Amino acid sequence: MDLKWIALVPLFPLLGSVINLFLGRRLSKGVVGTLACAAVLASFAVSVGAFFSLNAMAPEHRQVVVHLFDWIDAGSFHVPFAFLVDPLSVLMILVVTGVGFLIHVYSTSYMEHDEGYARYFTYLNLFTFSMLVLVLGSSFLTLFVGWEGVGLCSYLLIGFWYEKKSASDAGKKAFVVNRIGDFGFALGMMLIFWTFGSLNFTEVFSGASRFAAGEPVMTTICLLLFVGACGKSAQLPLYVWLPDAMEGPTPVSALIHAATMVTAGVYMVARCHVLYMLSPTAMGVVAVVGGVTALFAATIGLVQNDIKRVLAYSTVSQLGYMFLALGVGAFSAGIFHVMTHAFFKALLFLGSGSVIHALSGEQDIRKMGALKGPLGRTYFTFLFGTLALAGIFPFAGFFSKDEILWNVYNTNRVLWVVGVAGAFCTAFYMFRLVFLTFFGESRLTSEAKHHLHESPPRMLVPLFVLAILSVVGGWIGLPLMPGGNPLTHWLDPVFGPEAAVGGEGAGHGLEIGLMALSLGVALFGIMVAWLFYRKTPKLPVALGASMKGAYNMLLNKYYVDEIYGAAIVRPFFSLSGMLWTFFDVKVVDGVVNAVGRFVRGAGSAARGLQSGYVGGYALAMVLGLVVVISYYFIK
Amino acid sequence: MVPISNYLWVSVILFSLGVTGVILRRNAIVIFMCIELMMNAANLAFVAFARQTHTLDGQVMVFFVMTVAAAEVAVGLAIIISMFRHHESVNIDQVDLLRG
Amino acid sequence: MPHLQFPALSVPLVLFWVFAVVACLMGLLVIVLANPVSSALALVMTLCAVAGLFLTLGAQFIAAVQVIVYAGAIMVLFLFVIMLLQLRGEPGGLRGVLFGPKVLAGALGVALITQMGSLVATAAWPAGAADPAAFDSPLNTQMIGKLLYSRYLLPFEVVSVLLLVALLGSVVLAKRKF
Amino acid sequence: MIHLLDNMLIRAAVQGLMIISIMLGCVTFLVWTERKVAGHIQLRIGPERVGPFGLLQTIADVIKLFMKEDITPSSANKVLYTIAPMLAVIPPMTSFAVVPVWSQFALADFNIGILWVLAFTSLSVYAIVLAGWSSNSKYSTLGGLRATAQMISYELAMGLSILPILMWSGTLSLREIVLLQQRHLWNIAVLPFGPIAFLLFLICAIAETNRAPFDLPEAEAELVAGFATEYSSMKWSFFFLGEYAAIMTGCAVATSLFLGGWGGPFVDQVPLLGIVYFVAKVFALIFVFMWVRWTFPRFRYDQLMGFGWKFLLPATLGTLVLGAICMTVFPGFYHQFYGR
Repeated sequence: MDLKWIALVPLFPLLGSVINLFLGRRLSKGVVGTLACAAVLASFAVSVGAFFSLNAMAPEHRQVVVHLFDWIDAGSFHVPFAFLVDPLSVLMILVVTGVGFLIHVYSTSYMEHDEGYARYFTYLNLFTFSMLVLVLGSSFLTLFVGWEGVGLCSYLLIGFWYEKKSASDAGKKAFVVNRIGDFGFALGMMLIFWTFGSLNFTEVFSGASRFAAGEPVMTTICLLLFVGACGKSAQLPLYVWLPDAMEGPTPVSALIHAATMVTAGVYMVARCHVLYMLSPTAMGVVAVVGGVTALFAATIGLVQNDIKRVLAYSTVSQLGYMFLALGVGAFSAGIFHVMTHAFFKALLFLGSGSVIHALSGEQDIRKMGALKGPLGRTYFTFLFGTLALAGIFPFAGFFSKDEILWNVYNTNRVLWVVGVAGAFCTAFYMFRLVFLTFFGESRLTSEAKHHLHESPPRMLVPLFVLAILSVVGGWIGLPLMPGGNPLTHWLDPVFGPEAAVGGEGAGHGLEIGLMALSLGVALFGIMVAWLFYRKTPKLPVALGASMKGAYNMLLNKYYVDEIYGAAIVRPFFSLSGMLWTFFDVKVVDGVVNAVGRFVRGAGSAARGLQSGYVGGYALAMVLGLVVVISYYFIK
Repeated sequence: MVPISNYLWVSVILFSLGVTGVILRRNAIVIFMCIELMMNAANLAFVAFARQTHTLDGQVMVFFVMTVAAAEVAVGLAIIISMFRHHESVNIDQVDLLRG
Repeated sequence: MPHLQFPALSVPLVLFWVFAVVACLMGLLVIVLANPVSSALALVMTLCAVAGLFLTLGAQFIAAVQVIVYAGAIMVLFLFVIMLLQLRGEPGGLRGVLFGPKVLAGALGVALITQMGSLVATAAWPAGAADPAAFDSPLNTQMIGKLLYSRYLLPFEVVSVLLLVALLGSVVLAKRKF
Repeated sequence: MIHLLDNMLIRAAVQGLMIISIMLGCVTFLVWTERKVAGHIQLRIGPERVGPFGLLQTIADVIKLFMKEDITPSSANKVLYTIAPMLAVIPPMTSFAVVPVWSQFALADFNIGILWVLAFTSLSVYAIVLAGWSSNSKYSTLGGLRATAQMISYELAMGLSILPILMWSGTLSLREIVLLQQRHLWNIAVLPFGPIAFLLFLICAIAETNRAPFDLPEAEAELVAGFATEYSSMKWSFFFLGEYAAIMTGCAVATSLFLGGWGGPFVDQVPLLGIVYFVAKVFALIFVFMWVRWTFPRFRYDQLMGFGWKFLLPATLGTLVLGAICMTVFPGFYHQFYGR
């Protein structure tokens, strides 16, 4: 396949979106859903083709810029609209279209009874389009287009049920918080243009070699870009929107707020690894923020009661792991985790969607329990996802997480401890979730019990596929392979062989030991969860009572929303109020009124001129014309 | 060859006649005609210059002027018709909608 | 046949004078005639005379378009509106215009003529360097077409949109009920 | 030496006079033909008393018209009332000047001949408008208004129906168009959708001449005689003359555009045959005009406008677009017939 056909990849979803936008209401639901799925499937097919044709090339040539059209050509500012096809972007489009397709299929059933069916698929396809532009774009500006596009779609889909106040509020919150990140990103872009005179990846990255490591401008650029990444990928301190984003339909949470969009920040930082490598400071910041977020969010996840919120905090936490990987220079490990996480987190969200669907919208795990029987298949797949997330051998999460931790261990032991603690929490809260949802006594309301049913095939098949991927997805990154694992090998042309830091220095024995250790930690977490929620269910209550302060702190998510409210929103309001009462009313209005009075006075003086009679105007005009020409004659 | 200044003189005269008409007349339709007169004066100058420079751009410009004139007349006459409906007259002195 | 002696009186020059005099005279009539229909007819004559001037300038295509568009369509529209509105009792001509404005307008007109005329009289008009043969050839029309679809493509398209907008606008304006 | 009185100009003047007189003669003949055709269509015989087959009937009528009292309504605008009938005759006669009657003869061979025809056709509306307005009577005004709207509407469609030919021929000169048809086949046969374009053009030509079924401007039954209500005698006969001159011009243009002009078998050997062919084709078309007039009922006014704007205009645009598509899709075909 000629790589120029890569343009079709985003084009198909765009077409689907446009068609559904204009004709969606006229078409039947079947047609709408089929169209949307077919669009993404076609993209996936083209992506697979692109993968094979890229694979057929020599590794050092695996970077092709496909020029589509000249987008902006103003003076020295020249931005072509082009796609960059390299191993990284191909991997990303495979994940986006592959997982995206499964979630589309799932959605056709999940959203079946919703009135905004066509609108939903319009947004979903538009999201796929934007995400593909984001990962394929060959310049910061093209990336930014996709970046903003996915942000918009995220906003639209979080607030999909806009009649619900909490949903539209959550949408707004996501939008506003993202705006802060985007502001940083835009500033970073401007600084890049100012520094390199271009926004194209190839030119910027080749231009970066002129700079020595640790130059302040590099650090500034990287930190600004990282602000954007924090917003999009929900890292401290901008993570607050993601848990609220769970107000959207569950497949959306799976696609956008777990599998794809939130990894955009990771992708972007990985894409810019050339710049980050030049700034140890920025790398350190990335690593610390990632590590702290990983543990921080995991601890919040320990006590949440909403099934989707647990998963949301888990997502934040896992994203933290990815950044941790990037921060220690293990870029391919980070991307590896992006991929495996996409599989198992999408699986978990879709599974939770299946549960919610079965319970007619119930999300509180305190009102679930004993669903293993009636929802056997969902349980089975959910368990797979949980094991993968907890990092149990041989599930996908084990490999990617351990590669990250291995790399961290080689760089910074403190962060490694943080990461392992996070892994423990992860295993604990996930199995808490499983035990509370699927085991124990049924705490369902009688009405929910009445409606209880296993999900239809269109929802289950994607679950099975993802469950399989959650197992085998990790095997492409098998450790201890001679010459690095296949995934790292595949990504080598992008990140360079030196990206696999540390791995070679220490012996295999240590690596295996660490693996065993983290596996043990995970199993310990599972055991504690079993102890708490299966063996002695009174224990967590007692613990919560005895450590009331800590428990409440976690339950209220460290009061971050409240702190933001008090530290930012409230002062902002009071400042606005002050500006309003004093500056606006007194100063601005005063000036405006003065101007108004002046104009009114001048107007009443000049109103005689405005007779409203066109003839008079024409006369004055010609008079002026003659006078002006006369002036030039005299001059 | 007739010298270009001859044509420009005609153009000047026609234009001035148009201007004078716009100022003098009270009938909106006639004023409109005077505007057409001015446009024609401009067209004449365009074509005259086109011949002088041996290029066709002037003629193309006339083509555009005519198109714009056609559009303008369509809208203008529609305005005059609706004005007549309100005021039973096309005398511009009886219409002062431009007054604030 | 008697040989009348007029120095350098050529066919184009004679035609020019005929058309020029007709154009100016009829232009004058447009602004002085009382009856709007008469004004319109005078304008039609002016337009046709200008078309004649175009012919003497070698702009055959423009001349034909002038007649078709201006005389054949625009002015007919004027007449149509005049007839539709039955403008008989309207203030006619220059009657009813006060003496002051009359003089002022006349003075302004004269001033304009002198000013612009002095420019015409004093300025030098260098001839263009392009090939005169190509300009006068019968391919004139073809070349205008080519220009329209190459260098002036964008204005051409914009003008077509303008026409569409004008079309809609006039329909909306002239419609009685909405 | 004044070039004005050059031989060429004299020749042109003589030829012009010739055309005018021939057209006048033809008109008298056409009036007779019309009455005969009408008679036979209505199962009558038509005029037969004056002269052989009643051939001199029209002459007698003309004399009668000359002798009648020339009435000018007292409330009419005298000048315009007088000018209007003249304007009825001038445009069709003038536009005839560019029609190549014969390989050896066309009064004026403009390279923009067809534009000239369109220009003068567009002027012919003035006669009716002015007649309607200057008569200062309700019937006349209504007739004039109708005529204006009708002629502007159908003029558009007429211009558009010609466009495919101009596009394929690549010239605006009627003579060149005829010569192109000489080389191969008539436009009506070669052009994609030629018969349709021809039909559309014919319909527009009938509408432009205000003949039945498009004779609403004069519509006897509703408007007495429309714009011509107040006219009598010579002035009225001028309108009559103008109508027939317009028919002849319209048919002559249609012949040149679609039916190969003066072309026909053996024209190269016996050039004079060209005139015969030309006249025969023109008269055949004129017969169609008459046939239509005496066969079809009149349109209602809204139907007329609807037909013009909602059917004819899209249809002509359609033939134009399809013609353009054929031109690019079948370049071989195009070059075979019109390639240079």
